[in-house]
Amino acid sequence: MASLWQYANPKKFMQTTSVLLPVVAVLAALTLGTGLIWGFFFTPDDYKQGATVKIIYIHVPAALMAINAWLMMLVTSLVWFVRRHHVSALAARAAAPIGMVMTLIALFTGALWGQPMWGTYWAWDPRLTSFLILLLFYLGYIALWEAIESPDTAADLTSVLCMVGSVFALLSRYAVNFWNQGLHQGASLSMDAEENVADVFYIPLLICIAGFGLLFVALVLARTRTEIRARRLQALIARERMA
Amino acid sequence: MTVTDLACARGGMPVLEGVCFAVRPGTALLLRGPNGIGKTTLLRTLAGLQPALAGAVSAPPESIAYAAHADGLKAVLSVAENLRFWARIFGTSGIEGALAAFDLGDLADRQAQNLSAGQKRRLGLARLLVTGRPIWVLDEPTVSLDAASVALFGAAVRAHLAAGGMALIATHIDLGFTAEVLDVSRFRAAPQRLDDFDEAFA
Amino acid sequence: MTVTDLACARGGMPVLEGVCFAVRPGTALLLRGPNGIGKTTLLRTLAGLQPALAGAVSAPPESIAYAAHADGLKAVLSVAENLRFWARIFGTSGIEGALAAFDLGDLADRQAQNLSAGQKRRLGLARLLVTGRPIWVLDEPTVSLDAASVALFGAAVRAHLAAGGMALIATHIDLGFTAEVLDVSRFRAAPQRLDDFDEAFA
Amino acid sequence: MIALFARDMVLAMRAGGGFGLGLAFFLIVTVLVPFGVGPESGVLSVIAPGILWVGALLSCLLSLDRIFALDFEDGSLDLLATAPIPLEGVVAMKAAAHWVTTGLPLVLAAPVLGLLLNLQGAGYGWLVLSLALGTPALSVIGSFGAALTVGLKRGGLLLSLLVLPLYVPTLIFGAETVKRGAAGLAAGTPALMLAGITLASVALLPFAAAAAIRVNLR
Amino acid sequence: MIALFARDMVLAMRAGGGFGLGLAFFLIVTVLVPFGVGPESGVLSVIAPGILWVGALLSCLLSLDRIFALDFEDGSLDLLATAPIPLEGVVAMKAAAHWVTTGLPLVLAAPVLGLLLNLQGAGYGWLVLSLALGTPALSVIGSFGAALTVGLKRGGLLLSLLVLPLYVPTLIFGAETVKRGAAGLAAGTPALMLAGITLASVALLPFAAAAAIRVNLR
Amino acid sequence: MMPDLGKYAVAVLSSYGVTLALLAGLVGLTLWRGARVRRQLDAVEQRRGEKQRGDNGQT
Ligand code: HEM
Ligand SMILES: Nc1ncnc2c1ncn2[C@@H]1O[C@H](COP(=O)(O)OP(=O)(O)OP(=O)(O)O)[C@@H](O)[C@H]1O
Ligand SMILES: Nc1ncnc2c1ncn2[C@@H]1O[C@H](COP(=O)(O)OP(=O)(O)OP(=O)(O)O)[C@@H](O)[C@H]1O
Ligand SMILES: [Mg+2]
Ligand SMILES: [Mg+2]
Repeated sequence: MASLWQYANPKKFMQTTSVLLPVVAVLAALTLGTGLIWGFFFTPDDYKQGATVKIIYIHVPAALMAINAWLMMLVTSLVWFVRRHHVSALAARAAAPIGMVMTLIALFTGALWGQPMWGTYWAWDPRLTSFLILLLFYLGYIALWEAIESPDTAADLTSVLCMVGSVFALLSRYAVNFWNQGLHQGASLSMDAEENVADVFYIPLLICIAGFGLLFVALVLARTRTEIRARRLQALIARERMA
Repeated sequence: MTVTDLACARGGMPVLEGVCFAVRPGTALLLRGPNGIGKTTLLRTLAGLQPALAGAVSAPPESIAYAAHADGLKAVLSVAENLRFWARIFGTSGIEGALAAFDLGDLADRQAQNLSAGQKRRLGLARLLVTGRPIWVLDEPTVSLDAASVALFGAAVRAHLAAGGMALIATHIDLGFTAEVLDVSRFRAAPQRLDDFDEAFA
Repeated sequence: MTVTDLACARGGMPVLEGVCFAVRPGTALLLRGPNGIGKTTLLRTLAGLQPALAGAVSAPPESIAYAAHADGLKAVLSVAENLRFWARIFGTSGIEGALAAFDLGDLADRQAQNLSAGQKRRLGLARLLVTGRPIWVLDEPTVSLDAASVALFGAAVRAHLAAGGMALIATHIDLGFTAEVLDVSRFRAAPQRLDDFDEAFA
Repeated sequence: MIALFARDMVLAMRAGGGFGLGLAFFLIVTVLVPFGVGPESGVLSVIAPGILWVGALLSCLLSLDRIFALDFEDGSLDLLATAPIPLEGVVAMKAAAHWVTTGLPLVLAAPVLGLLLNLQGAGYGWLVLSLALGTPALSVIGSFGAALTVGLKRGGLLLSLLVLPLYVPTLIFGAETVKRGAAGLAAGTPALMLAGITLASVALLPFAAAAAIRVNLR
Repeated sequence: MIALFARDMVLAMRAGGGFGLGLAFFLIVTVLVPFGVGPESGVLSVIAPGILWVGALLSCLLSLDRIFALDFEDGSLDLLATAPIPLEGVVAMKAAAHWVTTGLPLVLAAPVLGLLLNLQGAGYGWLVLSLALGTPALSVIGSFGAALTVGLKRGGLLLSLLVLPLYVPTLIFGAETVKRGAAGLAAGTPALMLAGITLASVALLPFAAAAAIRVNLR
Repeated sequence: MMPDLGKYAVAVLSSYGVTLALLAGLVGLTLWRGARVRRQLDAVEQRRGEKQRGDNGQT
């Protein structure tokens, strides 16, 4: 089998994804639709939290995707920095706005959940706080991409920012934990059964997580394709002007 | 210094390609060419400020003293302080020679912000003398200079060449000394075909 | 425009005094003089950017279009946008003539920051055409220009003069057209005696 | 003069999102304060009006030095001074552009940030009102400061030093309006004072600023 | 490289008092907060550690964009990049000069300003210690941000946006040190963390910053 | 069919509403920009294709 890196070739990437993208998009729509409808219409209320548990079906997947998007940007930035595959840099650029929207969704749903549960929309809980910081990282990263005109320069600088930023994001997480012990739920998706939520909530939640994941992949593919086209468009226009 | 088959780009677009020339010690080469052809781009590539797309330069950037459109002067430092700073950065000593060569003795204690356009330029050129580097790469050095100052500049270049140095000068006007001339317009990069998708990512 | 007995100062020090000259409609006057003699200072005074110490200028600053060492271009605006802005500020309309006169048509949509030094200068000069003012006061206008662009500039000045305009140009080099020449070094301000205490506050 | 305003808006938009960034700074100041002060919501809600106003003031302040400095550096200011429009008009237009790119977004975003600092119920309306009344004064006063320091290298910090004392009355009345509003008291008097300051600044300061620019160009 | 440091110090001194102004801004922030928040000394002493640290951070931030921007504009940075000293050294020297002109005065002046905000007894020592440990990190991280944005028009606010999230850990540990110190609790752990952050930043970030400058000059 | 959300109706419904709106916005923006860039690229490539045919006289 040829090396995995062949998919970093723009042409090959466009060919592969033109087949892959529709499949992923349809799968994403189906899974997400199933998960959300199941979660919203066909799950019982929690004895303690009442109907608000229904928020979990969007809150948790969005929160997970927000983190995963950053991780993906970190990996693709490293790939660009080391091997200089353009598709990699453009994929990082494509993923950032998705990650930002996911962060926003997690924040919004969390805030709306917080009002009935904790009596306030916002509290400086460590997990909430680190999401706010993540949002700032996303904003800075996107703003840097937008501010620089030359595409390779922008790719280089944003990848450096992403790498340094990741280290500091991790540091912030520890700092914030040190600073305040919070109200927020611990991880309940862990394997030890005592902590786990009941199956009635658990299965639709898993489906929703899969749906958000697929949606994320579909969006990244679509946006990366657009970025590649935009890059080519820019090059062609420049050359036309020179001729 | 020999340059072989050099290609350089500005803003992601190749502007010059296949640039070949040689400068022997003790000689100068004048680059000419219409506005926007890529002289500045070429000189920046030689100075090591941007990577070449292709080709080779025999001289390392460490042997090159580069003087650009901007002079790198600090407005609040005096003429002597500006020069002394660059001398220390380049590890040379003694700025008197440079001051004398460009007739800056009287202005030595004047702050750079209180110089006229031509006086600033003279100071920028005097910096070359304190770098102690053998290859001068100059981008339109005589902008704003009057005839007397152009003559000073010519004398400085001749002295540098006589000491075995080299000079590569992009200019539109007459510098008052004879040197080989290279018109860079013949290295103009051909518009690429871009048939393959990859090429947009060169 | 007649200038009588004008004296002007830079940094609190008189640099020129007793400047007298006249420019008739349809003619140009070239100012020459060594670096630092005070050409820029004189032109800024005429343009109304600094007050004269003494003397009179017959033309009001409102009839003067001034072009300095700096071009007043916005890096992120395109060539056309830059020109159109100045046209609107000066209440004129139509930038096509200016674009054509300086061969900027191809570059009209390029951002100013992506121009080469000479292209920027051409744009700065094109601005003069959209001011619609009769007296051009230019400080070293052909810096960085190649021969072809200098010719364009010469043509623009001739057209302006033919339409009854005037031009006053400080330059060190040959502009490729004939005009009266005035060497400002003979107006150099005499070092003052400063006998009276007040005079230090002139 | 409309052309000047339009150009400044375009420049703000193109040059790396002039709109977003003033706002981002406001956001960030509001976010940093809890990190420094600690997460206790009681303390935060007490200091919220003051911090929000100080944050708005600082984010205005940060973009001030660009009002004239960029135009000075590239020679545009020389050209504008010799153009057939009054320099007072130039100042007014530049201050207006500054307000639209900096003050206005702050006004709109303030309620959300109030949430972060746990601002109390009735305060939100007063917060928006006081910022809408007060930020134009910040822009105009700031333009005056910027006019005084145009042409100075590193004028940025000197500018802050000059402008901040001038901002004090605006800050006091602005924060007081919000504080009274949040506490459910009558907030009309400080709000009126705020409006008065704004009107007077807008009417008079452009003249002072234009005079300062003329001196600085000389 | 010493020459570079010396030049930057001279420039800071001549160009309108680089020393005084960072400090002045710190002073002014600390003074404005009571105007905004109100004069109750109880509230002030609770928020004092946080506000002092936020003020220090903001006054560092304000002078950041000048670290490389001035040298970029006048062409010095091009020349330094081709000079026989490593660019990493240039970055380190510039960060050091920034710290001496901005951070160091803050450290020395902080106790006086603590007084204004009614900081509690034992806090003063910890305030000075934490600022001394933390401000070098602020300068180095700031240089990294400045290197990323050098050459961008209006990079100033983008710079703030990029740098502030990176400042969060420093701020939290710094303010926490002072808070615990002022409350008479053990403040060793956050102080150690602060020292760790500073050491790591000083050791690693100059490399990232030099890489960014090389890319930006290209 | 609509489940009874009780006193939490506002929180739950607005959560879903905001989420769906944000997601729809993101998807819409992605599709819109994709289509626009694609259109522009097609236009440019067509123009180039014509020019190249014109240049070397082939079809
Ligand atoms: C406004 C801000 C909030 C943010 C940024 C936020 C963030 C997060 C994140 C990142 C996760 C995923 C963690 C993981 O699975 O490891 C999560 C999970 C969760 N959140 Fe929130 N949250 C917020 C508010 C709330 C509120 C107010 C509640 C309810 C009272 C809540 C309840 C939950 C629950 C039940 C989980 C699932 C935990 C699990 O199963 O792992 N969150 N939240
Ligand atoms: N960022 C950019 N993007 C695209 N093209 C650019 C960019 N910057 C410059 N150019 C173009 O690159 C070309 C080469 O510019 P360069 O400055 O090297 O020319 P030059 O020969 O030095 O001209 P001059 O004699 O006017 O100084 C010019 O046509 C210019 O318009
Ligand atoms: N702020 C200042 N204080 C004192 N002297 C100054 C100041 N600024 C400029 N000068 C001096 O004033 C004189 C006139 O300068 P000006 O710029 O008018 O000269 P110029 O004729 O335009 O020279 P060039 O041909 O080099 O442009 C110069 O000798 C200059 O050194
Ligand atoms: Mg050039
Ligand atoms: Mg001059």
